Amino acid sequence: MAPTKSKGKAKAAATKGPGLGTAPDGSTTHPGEAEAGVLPHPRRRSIRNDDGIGGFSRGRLHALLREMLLYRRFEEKAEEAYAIGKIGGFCHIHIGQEGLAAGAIKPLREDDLVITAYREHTQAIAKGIAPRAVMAELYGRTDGCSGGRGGSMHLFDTSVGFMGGHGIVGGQIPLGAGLAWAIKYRGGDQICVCFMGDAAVNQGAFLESLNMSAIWQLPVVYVVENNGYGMGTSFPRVSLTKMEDRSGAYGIPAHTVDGQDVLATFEFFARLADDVRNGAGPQFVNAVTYRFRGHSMSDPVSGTYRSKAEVERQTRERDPIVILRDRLMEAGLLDQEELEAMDSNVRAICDDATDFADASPLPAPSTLYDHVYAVTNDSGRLFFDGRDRRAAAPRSRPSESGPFGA
Amino acid sequence: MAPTKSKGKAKAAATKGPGLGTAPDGSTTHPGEAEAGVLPHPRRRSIRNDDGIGGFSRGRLHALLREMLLYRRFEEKAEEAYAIGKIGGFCHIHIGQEGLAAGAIKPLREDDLVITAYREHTQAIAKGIAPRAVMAELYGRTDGCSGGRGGSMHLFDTSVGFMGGHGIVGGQIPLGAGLAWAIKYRGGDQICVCFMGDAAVNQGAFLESLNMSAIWQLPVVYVVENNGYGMGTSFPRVSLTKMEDRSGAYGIPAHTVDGQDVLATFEFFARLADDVRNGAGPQFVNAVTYRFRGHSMSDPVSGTYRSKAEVERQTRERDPIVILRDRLMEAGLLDQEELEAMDSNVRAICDDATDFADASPLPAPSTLYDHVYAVTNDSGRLFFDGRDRRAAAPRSRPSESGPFGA
Amino acid sequence: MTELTYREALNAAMVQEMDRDETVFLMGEEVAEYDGAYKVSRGMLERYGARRVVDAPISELGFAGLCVGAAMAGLRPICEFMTFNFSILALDQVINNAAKMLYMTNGQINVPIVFRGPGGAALQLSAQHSQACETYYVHAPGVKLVTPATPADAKGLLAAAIRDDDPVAVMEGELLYNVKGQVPDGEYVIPLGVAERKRSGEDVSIITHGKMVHVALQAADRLSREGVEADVLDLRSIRPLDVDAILATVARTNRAVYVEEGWPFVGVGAQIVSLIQEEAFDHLDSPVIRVAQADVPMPYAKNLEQLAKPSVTGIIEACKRALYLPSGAA
Amino acid sequence: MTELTYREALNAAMVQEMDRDETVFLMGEEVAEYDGAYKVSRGMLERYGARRVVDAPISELGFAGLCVGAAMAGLRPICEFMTFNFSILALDQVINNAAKMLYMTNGQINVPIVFRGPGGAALQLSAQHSQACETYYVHAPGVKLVTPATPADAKGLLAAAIRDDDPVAVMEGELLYNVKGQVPDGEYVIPLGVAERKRSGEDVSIITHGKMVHVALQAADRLSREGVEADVLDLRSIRPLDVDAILATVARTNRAVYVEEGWPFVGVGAQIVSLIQEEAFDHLDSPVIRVAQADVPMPYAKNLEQLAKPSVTGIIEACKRALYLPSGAA
Ligand SMILES: Cc1ncc(C[n+]2csc(CCOP(=O)(O)OP(=O)(O)O)c2C)c(N)n1
Ligand SMILES: Cc1ncc(C[n+]2csc(CCOP(=O)(O)OP(=O)(O)O)c2C)c(N)n1
Ligand SMILES: [Mg+2]
Ligand SMILES: [Mg+2]
Repeated sequence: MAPTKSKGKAKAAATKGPGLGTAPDGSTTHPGEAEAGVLPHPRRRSIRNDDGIGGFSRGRLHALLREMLLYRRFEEKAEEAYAIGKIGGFCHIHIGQEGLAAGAIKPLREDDLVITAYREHTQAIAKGIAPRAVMAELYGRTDGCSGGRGGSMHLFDTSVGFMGGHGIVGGQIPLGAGLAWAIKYRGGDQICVCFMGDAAVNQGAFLESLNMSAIWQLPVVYVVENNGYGMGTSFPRVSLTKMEDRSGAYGIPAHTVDGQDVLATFEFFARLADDVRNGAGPQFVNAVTYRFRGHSMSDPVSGTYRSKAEVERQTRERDPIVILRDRLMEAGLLDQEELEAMDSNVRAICDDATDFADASPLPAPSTLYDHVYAVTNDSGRLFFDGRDRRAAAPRSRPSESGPFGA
Repeated sequence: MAPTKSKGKAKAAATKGPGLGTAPDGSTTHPGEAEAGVLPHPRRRSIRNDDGIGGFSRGRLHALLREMLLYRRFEEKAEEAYAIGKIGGFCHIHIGQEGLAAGAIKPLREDDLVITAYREHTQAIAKGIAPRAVMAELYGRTDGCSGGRGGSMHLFDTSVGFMGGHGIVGGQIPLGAGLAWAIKYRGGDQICVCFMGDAAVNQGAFLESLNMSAIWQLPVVYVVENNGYGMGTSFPRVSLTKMEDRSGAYGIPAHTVDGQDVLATFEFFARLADDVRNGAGPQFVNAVTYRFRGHSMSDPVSGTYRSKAEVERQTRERDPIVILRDRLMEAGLLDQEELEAMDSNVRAICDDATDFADASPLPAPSTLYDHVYAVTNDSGRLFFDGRDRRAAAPRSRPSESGPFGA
Repeated sequence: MTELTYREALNAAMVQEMDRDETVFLMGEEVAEYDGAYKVSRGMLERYGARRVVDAPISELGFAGLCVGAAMAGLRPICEFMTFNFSILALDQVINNAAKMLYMTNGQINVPIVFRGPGGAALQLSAQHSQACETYYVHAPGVKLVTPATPADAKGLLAAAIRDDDPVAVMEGELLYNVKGQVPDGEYVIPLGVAERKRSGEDVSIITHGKMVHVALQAADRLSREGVEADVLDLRSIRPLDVDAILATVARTNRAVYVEEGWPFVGVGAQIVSLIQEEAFDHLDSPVIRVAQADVPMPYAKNLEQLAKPSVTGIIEACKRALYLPSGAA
Repeated sequence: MTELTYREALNAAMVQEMDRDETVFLMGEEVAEYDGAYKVSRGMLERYGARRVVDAPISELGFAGLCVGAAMAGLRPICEFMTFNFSILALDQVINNAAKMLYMTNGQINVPIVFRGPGGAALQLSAQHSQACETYYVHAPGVKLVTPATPADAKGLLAAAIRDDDPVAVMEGELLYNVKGQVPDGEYVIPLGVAERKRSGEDVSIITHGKMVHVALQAADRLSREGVEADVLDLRSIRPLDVDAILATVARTNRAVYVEEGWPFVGVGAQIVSLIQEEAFDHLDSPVIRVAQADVPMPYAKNLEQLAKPSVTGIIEACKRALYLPSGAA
């Protein structure tokens, strides 16, 4: 898919994505095969080939591959943990969409803000939340990035500019506009990147937020993770028009980028972020990707709404990790040994994350009423359930004392 | 303004509006001067000149002029009645926008459905509610078309397909889609015309409704009465784009028509209604008009948001009644005497309407709890205010017995 | 009688009504091709086709409003919210249009619509997906509300809701969908506004609705082992409300506990308690006690969530307080 | 002290806070160039410029959400709804985002926002424009709510709301804007959660909030002429709620009437009544009686509207019932 830019005045030039990836030897590549590959430890620099591809140095290319591999392994771990009941509730896996987490978030500054929906584990990691803290949150533990109160759909860490993790489809879009409003109000030069699923563009909040962003020229990039489906509904079933036709109504430039091509995506977002930082105004990005798993852990991978063949073809031909791996190998920038090292490195991180999460204590019952209000006013009652709020508090266990527990 | 049709696949050809009207003698015409003109009794046919203009016969032209004159006089009456406290609450006057009430509604069939916002007195009359019943509603009387319960913003008469009369900006848009849904569901060949103000297109309901109308190809025409302002806010202050850019996002064709040119508007809607009836799918019409009065009775005509000069120029140059009157006179299709007869005829109707409204009784107190629920279930309580509902009921007065009261 | 799950019973009610009335249709997210997010509408697309079983975009305000509009024109939409949490986006259409239309039109336009879907908490769905929405639906007059707790009630009340000429909200429960029970075969309709005594006792009344009926019954069983016999009343319908049944159980036991899934502040329980004290003041030997969700957004962590939900123990304690008995293990 | 209208007092509070805190801004429909639909923000555009006094499109969900987002980033938005009726469109942002954010983030992100505007009925605005919205704002924990009844309270409570670190709804009244009263000069802040006794009496407590304070005081005056002395308590703040003051007045008179502008079902009154019976059961000599809007959508017709609103006579009758006095002219 050639990235395109439609009506609008963005300065950001659309980047040209490479063709869909197949293994360099022409064989079809199953994503499972990626498991064979691992990466050298990031600190051990290879000197063999430092030319890189395009503007990407070998180090940067390895880092991006490793990053995506980390997301993949992390999500696989989450799936395992969910299967054995360590994780509860709704759990939406990002596998297949890693190119976008790395490609759209890694070019950002730490003080840029990211806000998104509920399929956000890897985006949270990309923005800088430690895999440990994300996994502990999925486990509902004290050391989770939301203290175990938020869970899979509500990951937050303001210290790295990750503003959640939101469960109401489209609910984060006005919030994203508001974050950008605050940046502009303060005269800052950060930007806000607001992700949403393809189904979210049919929420009224989309119109209202994009329109306000346009009239006030807010520093915000709206990114649709267009994985083709909202649960079981393909986009063409709920839209006569194409995704990139949706933002022109408000005067916001639309761009399309191939989210499975992490290099194209990275380059594109690096430039777009610069432009927005320099006053280009709000932007709309249709990032084409695919969800390799079911909608959530309770949803089968394929079913009435998409065929097994379709999913297989996508995972075979459009795996962002395989695509990059193959390009690097083809260019002689990566060998099997490096890949394997890389993989065992990220696997170790994920193993550590689950160990950490498992060891982290459940939130103390005494905290049930914490953080409902930031301020308990001097007079007046705020809670009305008639329960003794201290009664809920058991003796705190030693493991609950330190910030990282046992 | 030349009507245009932008992106889309509507078969309806846009009509070409005439230039902005000034009096045929070149003098500037104050709308007040229209008061000098009146019309022959509609049943008394003149034989002098029956050629008409374009496809409009002399009779049709006179009827349209008379219709608009009726709206104008009706609204002036309402203003008077409001000033002396006969009408309460919010009261939104349609003066200046009569071309649209006549031009968009008169081409419809009686069983077509119209739904709109709160500035709807004349639209209600256009669709077939008797001026008496509208005025009585403004007075809050039993014989009002909503029994005095709705008031100015909530006029309804299902027997003529007038579906209200809605007070929440944008709230009627999904309802309009639903009416069209019901038509299609039943396989009927009616259409639904859903009016809204220019400010309503910034409500999320607009996106959601237009999108659903598009994917389901509902027989609905969305008409923006683009009078340039939502209260004190001009459209360019809340939109970077033009009105006609707003519907393409959903694949709905946009048309622009000059609402001050009733003939162009009528022709345009006659054709569009046919097309939609024949399956052209949803349409979006940007009808350009101007509000000659304040937003509501409590709002001055001009103020911080628009200058006196602007309003004066518009009333001078863009009065739909004056424009048609002058065209007819210029073409020898109307003389002063006819105009005067026409005017005294509609004035008489409006005088009768206020007399009727004044004589109509207030709703009986005993009806306070009527029509909260259509069905009082056999068991269970529905009302919880602890008041004795029958206690509210006084003896019914004789004037309350007949459908038209005293 | 056949044993059905609650899910199947809802399906049976919709099929019963759609077979008999061509004006009934189902619209909602994933109701058609996906058979419903919780598979409540399984097989209905096949049976009725895409005209009557309709997948909506994720546009709650829009499709709820569209359904209200269709109801204004005389159709009888079943508007499914994937969960009632999302219907907060649609409240304007519920409150300002569905609820008020009949009144504003002086009786010209009624809105025979059903809003249905699961409400309240399931398991670890966290703050935005665990909300009981009764209060938002019943504050404004004009809407009726039922909360079936069993498969039989699910069938009978949903059928009644579809037939009713007013807007009726039917609040189900994700955790109820797999509950099994005997359901009458053939046409089955339970009139709105009739509460049901689910257990008989003389010592204390436990009044409740929806999912909490099951928790209340567990509490009653445990109380019984301690010699306390609770009268358990399932309101089934919040509006219309079976006031007679409420007053009767209070007159019988002179002590009452209200159990609800949602938050206490201006919750359904507050209404019932104030109604009881207004109309059965002299029958009360002790204050009516409310058991509700902890007054906090629902936390994700399993232990905190459990703590936040109304519990069997909480109900037992409340009953003991109502009886002036010492608290402690039941 | 200066005599100000309620409208001027609100304006004074905003100016006081915007002068002292650069992070405070005002956004809403017509707040800037038009000086506010009800002229509450008169002169503020001129004083603070378009950066801090911002006209929003008619996009309630959007601009409320935008303000919540800005508050997440540490600004202190005053989000004006032209009236609270329209804020029903924005409830998802209020309930799911503003109210729950602090909890979901484990205390990382508070939302120091004020939602303000007139609520309840004015004169003949009909069903969609006459709604008291308290219930929708206080059911979910996480939001605070104040309802100033006088110009002094308008200034002090709005200032406190702006300074509070949580979301606070400030419900005003179109019919209150022209009410005049003495307002303290200079910096003036009234802590949230403190009720005020507006009249002292020993016979019956009239507890109320907002606009109804004035109606209650009229009723109390008329009752006084008949020898009945009412204790009138203005809650001022619904959440936090001054429970001590409520219990104190009930302990004093042993009889209470709650007066509210909105509908009774799951209204604020239901909550207060059930709280009183839970916590002051033994102090009550008679049931607490509620006076509320008739349980109907607000009709347009002048006479019906008057009948639907809580009235002086209605309050008097309720007090007499609470006192077991015969009803009749006061
Ligand atoms: C307002 C609202 N409606 C419905 C849902 C239930 N729901 C959760 S995810 C989802 C599909 C969203 O699809 P999309 O936006 O494409 O994101 P994706 O899951 O593909 O990442 C739905 C309908 C919700 N969470 N919020
Ligand atoms: C949701 C909502 N927000 C605000 C209002 C208050 N209001 C009434 S009319 C109006 C302006 C609407 O302007 P427009 O849509 O252009 O219609 P016009 O009055 O020009 O006919 C506003 C803001 C309302 N009624 N509903
Ligand atoms: Mg998707
Ligand atoms: Mg307008």
